[in-house]
Amino acid sequence: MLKRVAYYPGCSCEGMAIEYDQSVRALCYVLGIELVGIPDWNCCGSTPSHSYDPLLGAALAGRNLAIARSQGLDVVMTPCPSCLKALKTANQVFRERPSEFLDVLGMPFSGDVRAISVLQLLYEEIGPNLIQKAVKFPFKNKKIVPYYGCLLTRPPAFAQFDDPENPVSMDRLIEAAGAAVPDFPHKTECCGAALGITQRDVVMRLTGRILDMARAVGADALAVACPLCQQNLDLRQDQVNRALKENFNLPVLYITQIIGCALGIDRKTLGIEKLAVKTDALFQSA
Amino acid sequence: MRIGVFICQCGTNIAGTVDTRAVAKKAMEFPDVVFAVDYMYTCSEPGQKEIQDAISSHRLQGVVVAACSPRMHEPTFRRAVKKAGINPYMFEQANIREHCSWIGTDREANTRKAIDMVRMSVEKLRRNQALFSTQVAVNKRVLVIGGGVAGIQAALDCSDGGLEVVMVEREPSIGGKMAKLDKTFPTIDCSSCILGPKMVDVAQKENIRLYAYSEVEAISGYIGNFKVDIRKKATYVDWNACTGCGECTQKCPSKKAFDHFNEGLGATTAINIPFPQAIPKKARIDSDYCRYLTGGKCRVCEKICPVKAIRFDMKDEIVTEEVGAIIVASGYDLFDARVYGEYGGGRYPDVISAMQYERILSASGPYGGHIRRPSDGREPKEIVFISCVGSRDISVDRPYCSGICCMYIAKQAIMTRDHIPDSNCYVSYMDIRAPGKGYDEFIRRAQEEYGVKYIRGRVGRIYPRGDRLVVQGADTLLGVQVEIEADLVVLATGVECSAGARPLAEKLRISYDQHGFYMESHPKLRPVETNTAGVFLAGVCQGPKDIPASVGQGSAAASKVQALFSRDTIETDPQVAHVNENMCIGCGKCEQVCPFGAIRMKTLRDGSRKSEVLETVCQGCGLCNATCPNKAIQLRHSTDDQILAEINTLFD
Amino acid sequence: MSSKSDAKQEREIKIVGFLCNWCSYGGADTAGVCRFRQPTDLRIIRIPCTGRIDPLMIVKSLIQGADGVLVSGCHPNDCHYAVGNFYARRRMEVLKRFLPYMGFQSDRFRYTWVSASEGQIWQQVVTDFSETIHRLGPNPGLHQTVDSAPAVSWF
Amino acid sequence: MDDKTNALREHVKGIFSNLELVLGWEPGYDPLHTRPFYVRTESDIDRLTANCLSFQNLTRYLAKSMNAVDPAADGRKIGVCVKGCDSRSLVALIQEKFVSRDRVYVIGLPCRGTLDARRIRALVPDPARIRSVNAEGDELVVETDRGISRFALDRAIARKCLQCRYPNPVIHDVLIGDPVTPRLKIDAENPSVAAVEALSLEDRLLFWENQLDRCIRCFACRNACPLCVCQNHCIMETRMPKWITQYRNMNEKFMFHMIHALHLAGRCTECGECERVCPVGIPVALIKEKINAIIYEMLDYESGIDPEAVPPLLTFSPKETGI
Amino acid sequence: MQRPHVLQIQKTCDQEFIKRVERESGQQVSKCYQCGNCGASCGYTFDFDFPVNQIMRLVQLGQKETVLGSRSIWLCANCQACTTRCPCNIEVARVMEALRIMSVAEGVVSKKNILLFYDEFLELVRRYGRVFETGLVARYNIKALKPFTDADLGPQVLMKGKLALKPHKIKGLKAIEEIFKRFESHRGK
Repeated sequence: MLKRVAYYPGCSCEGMAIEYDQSVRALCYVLGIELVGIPDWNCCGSTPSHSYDPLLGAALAGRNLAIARSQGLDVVMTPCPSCLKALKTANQVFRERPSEFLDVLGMPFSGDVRAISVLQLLYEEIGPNLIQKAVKFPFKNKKIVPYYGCLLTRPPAFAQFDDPENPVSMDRLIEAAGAAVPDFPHKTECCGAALGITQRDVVMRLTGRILDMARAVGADALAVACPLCQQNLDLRQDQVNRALKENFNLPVLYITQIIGCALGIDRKTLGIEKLAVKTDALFQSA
Repeated sequence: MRIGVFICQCGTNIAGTVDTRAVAKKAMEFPDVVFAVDYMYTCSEPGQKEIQDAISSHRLQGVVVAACSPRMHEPTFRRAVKKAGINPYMFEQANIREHCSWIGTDREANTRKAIDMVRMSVEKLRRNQALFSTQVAVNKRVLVIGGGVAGIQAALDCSDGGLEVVMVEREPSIGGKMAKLDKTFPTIDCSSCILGPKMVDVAQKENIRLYAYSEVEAISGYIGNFKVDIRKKATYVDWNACTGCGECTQKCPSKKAFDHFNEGLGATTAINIPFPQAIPKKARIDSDYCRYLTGGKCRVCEKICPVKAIRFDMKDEIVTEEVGAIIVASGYDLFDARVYGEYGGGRYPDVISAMQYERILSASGPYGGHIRRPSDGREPKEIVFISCVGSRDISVDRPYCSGICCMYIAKQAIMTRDHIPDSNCYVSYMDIRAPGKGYDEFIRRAQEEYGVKYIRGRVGRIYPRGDRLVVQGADTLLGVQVEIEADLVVLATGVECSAGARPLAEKLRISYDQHGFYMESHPKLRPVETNTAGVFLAGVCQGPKDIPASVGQGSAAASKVQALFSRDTIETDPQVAHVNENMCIGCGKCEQVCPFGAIRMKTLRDGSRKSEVLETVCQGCGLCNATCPNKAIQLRHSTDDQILAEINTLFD
Repeated sequence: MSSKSDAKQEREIKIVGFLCNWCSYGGADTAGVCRFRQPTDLRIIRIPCTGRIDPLMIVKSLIQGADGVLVSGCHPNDCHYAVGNFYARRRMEVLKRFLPYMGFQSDRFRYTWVSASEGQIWQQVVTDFSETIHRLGPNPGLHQTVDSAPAVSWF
Repeated sequence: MDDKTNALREHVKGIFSNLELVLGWEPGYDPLHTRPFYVRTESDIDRLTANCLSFQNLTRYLAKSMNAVDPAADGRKIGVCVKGCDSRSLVALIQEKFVSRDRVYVIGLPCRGTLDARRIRALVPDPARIRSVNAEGDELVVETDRGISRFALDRAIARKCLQCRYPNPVIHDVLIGDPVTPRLKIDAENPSVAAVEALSLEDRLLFWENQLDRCIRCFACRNACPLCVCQNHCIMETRMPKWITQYRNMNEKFMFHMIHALHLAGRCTECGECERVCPVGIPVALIKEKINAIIYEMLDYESGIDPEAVPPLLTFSPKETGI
Repeated sequence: MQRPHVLQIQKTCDQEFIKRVERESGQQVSKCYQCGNCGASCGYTFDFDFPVNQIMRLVQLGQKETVLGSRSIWLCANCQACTTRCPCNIEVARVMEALRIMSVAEGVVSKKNILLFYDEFLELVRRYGRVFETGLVARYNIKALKPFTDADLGPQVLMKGKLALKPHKIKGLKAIEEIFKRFESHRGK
């Protein structure tokens, strides 16, 4: 089991997804995983850098991996799937176009620092069994549906994690936290991603579809593992209601918050109050 | 030696990129060559005559033809020179077409290469020896592996021709996939009505010996004289005694056994007869489910059986049969659609395979011929068929077209509309492949008369909504996404090689392609033969095909066997190993490595050990030759001196 | 190994190919039938099986001056004679590892498995091997006299 | 007279009545040699000698002796003296069924190394004056007309002995003397092979060409090899098939040694006889040592250890991959 | 982008374009046999001017102008559904990415606001080393002349203390600037 990983929060975790950052740190502390900060990390370049050439994003992300390596760490964990993709792409571009990549990066790079998501860390390194044993306050009689989004498992050859069509890692973790997990067909349907600002109508429609299905399967809440998904589903839920003349009222929690709560970590520490949709009902026993 | 060299132009096939005239001219300079010429089509009748004339006018003792691949025409030319009085092994063929003219356009380089190739052939020929075949008796019995429609046809044809047939079938009953079908395209006639009588024939013919629930364990020998070990798997029922009355199946308390015949829809009893028309109609105990065999208590069937046929202590048994030829009709498997996660990966009970649907349609099937959903037994109204599931899909390593799915989907859609007139059928397809007689008309009927909606586009995803399934696809003709709320989704699963195809091929020493389908000897001209003499192919084991084609190939294989058996003896290939006793030191390494047991050691009168080749058993692989330290054993027609001469002449 | 190669610089590269009759020879035929373009350096010797290969044939070819030697047979498990290629691959692998010890460039010898249906793979194999040999240049052969040689001490 | 020779004679005396004959060594024509000796009568036993000069691998004569013996002769065994390396040759011959284990009585002699005549001559300025040589522990005592001098044994023994991994016979019916600690571990790298491999590819070719250029194809190496079982039917001497010609050039010399080496692939037991007998000093065994190393690395096989094993190039494993 | 009325294939087929797309995406577009699975799986098909399979088709036919000027390539959110399900093992999303890059290079971007958003994002990265959402949204809104985008969300997130009002400057800004510079000079080549 990994005991010590480099931690790359990503820019959202300093802002809109600050509660994700809080809950990841709190949960890892409780589970005994040491998160080593990457000194002076920079933005991975995310999707925008790829509009010019994957090389730019790869170099931006690569700098963080190189710093982690210089700290003697060989695994970088990030909560954000978009950052995860950028970090993995850096390794990929290094393999495919090493000389160009090194030219742009301008620092030593070994290509052997593995990037994993917090979900992967929880599922593969700690495992649902261990978490289940540690649970103190299980979500009894609650239905929580997992929403994985696009990038955590796709494309399979790149992600090397879980199943691309029917991922189950979050299902198992939610079950470990004591909640029921109904079959959720839209686990990996896209929520609209970064188009929220530029193409809001598209995002309303896609997000609406996901919320609609979650409601149809009787969910009390959604679990997510991505800042952007969370933002689209939670923060924009009100916008969706207005745009689609709906009245969704589904809390959307980070998987780390759900497990954190079940483990008995203080809700404030986990940043639950920072969520847009009220979560009170979820914590009332039925 | 007086050698004649003939350079074939093969029209422009060779002459287009090789200066055949120059090759012939150069060949005249090679040692022993007394005649050389190029010719338009050497393999043609006049071309062969040209060779024969030259043999007599130039008193040739050996002939080199530079033309196409010897795998193509070596037999032709050997026959031709033999007619002119030369031993057929005093002939060599240089492959200047497939290995030269067709693979490069640089005329000069090709010509230089062709000259080298002719030179190598001449040098080899100079060291050839006249070889003579011997005759061995043919055992006129034939083994048919597989009792599907192709195997049945082959067996019946052989039997009609008066041959003794041994049939081995892996399952408890013959009939294969066809026995499971409800109807057949494009005539919609009843599958079991046309297959049933043939199955009964197999059981009744006195010259067919059927081993059902048996598998081929090992094969040795060679054309005319194969020895086959057959594993009779334990059925726990003495089939000589069992009358197939079915009493036991009524009383068996273990009623949850997997129903293979019904593709897992519904269940059967631990002791069962797979289906009413089964041949042989005998009961078998499924040891995975039998209470006595798994838990040590029960033995109800034993008490009930009126003829006391139950044998709980039965073990697998090996029997040996001797045959002269083998027809392989080992069939196929259907693709397991569970690898498609986007279609539910087997999680949704109302997403079924086409073969399951076939059983649902069948009057002898699990629902008595009424179309129902496996999940809740409701009659479906909206039915979606998805084609190319495990066909034409590189991502699941099935790039080939299965060839039958388009047709059986149309059949099933028509049947559905017949059974449930107020239903709607949709077919998601990429292309429609219907090249058979009456096939395309059949597809048109589905659309025109039966109103089946064909939607061109592959389905992206299936997910449940309520108790229905949402099929999310595309209509590429319109350029839009399509959503259909379906009650039942039928996946047209493709054809793949059967799970045991590769190990069986290794026992038979035949080759298979990258997908496990058996390789025929020539894709066009020898579609039934394999490269192992005496082994023939029939049915889908060779490649996807429909019933008419399988039956046709079954008959073709049978006629090949009949032709083989029309003679009492066959000629052996004289290209076998031979021991020079003066050199042999009796170390026995050749005997140790021979894959065929074709070498044995003998002791001469002076007490020295020598090895000896059994020429009819030797297959001519040359492993002994390569192993022998002082090359006392030589493979005829591929001797060390011949190979060394070919090497040396390149670098003189 | 350059002293006498000047005169031979211009000569045509020749690669000796030992192909088993059942798979690779057929594969080369298939490649021809499909008109897959290939370099012309290869001179194919048809043998019944790679099991027929005595590694010394490869050595002989190299000593005689072959620029490359390519052996190709049925894929393991697909041997027409069931096991011939299993013997062959051991023997050839030993040789492949042994050649450089004697001062031969082991890249001049390659063995591979190509079936009768794999015309395209055959094209790749031939093209790739031919490129390798062209990169190495003509086989200069053995020196017939040795003026000075490195000493090796093991005592 | 040293202890080992005494012990050997004593032992043979004790069992000779049960044996047809015994293959051993006797003193040679000068103090630097012994020669193979067939003990046929009781009185021959006192000529037996066993010391650091017992170079010859007597198993070489065994196959022949077995044939020569009248099969009717009461089933008495043939005794043979073997050093560690010789015993491996014996195992290989048993594997290949040239010798039947039941027919031989194996007298094992643990060995600290045999002397290399060339090296002694290099040590002693005037070898003609040598009266006797004797190994005492790790020292070699050389007695000349002018007195006694002592050298480290390692300076005088053969190359193969310096890298010996099997000084003690791997099979034997009796062991004369105490077991000796091997100089190299079984999986240790062969230092002489490593020395050749340290050269560049081009230099390696030059090195071998330079060595093999001296070859006069006298066949001494072949004749001394216990595993060159073809002997008079050797491929080097036949014209059908014509693997090799009588031309005297580098190609043929090289080919000759490649044939010799590859025929011993997976069989050579590194007794070093080929190298010892070479009149022009070619390190013939060094070629085969590399092949042995390859086979050990590739297939984890050592020749002449297990009488039941099948030599690796006479068998196969369908499962092996990476080959 | 307008659908061409008549496809004058000889006139508009750009062979170089096909090769460039294949080189830059690392995908062989001729493998596509138009099954439509990408279009069926894509969440954005309803908003595309050409469904993904038609984009692939247009690339196969070398219709550079139509493709690079399409909305579709910019509305693609890189969700990888097409790549995951392609039966021909084509990484369709990488083709779309290559097309976006080419449309920027050719200056024919149809959805200028999306590119603007991306540019503003990168500008922040360059200036501060990290991105902060307040700055990003504000700058985008001003330049896109859509001052009130997501203004409704503002108070909510502010109250919860989720938005940093001023940027966090990293220490290694010089290194970031150099990466950008080297990248630009590399792209210039």
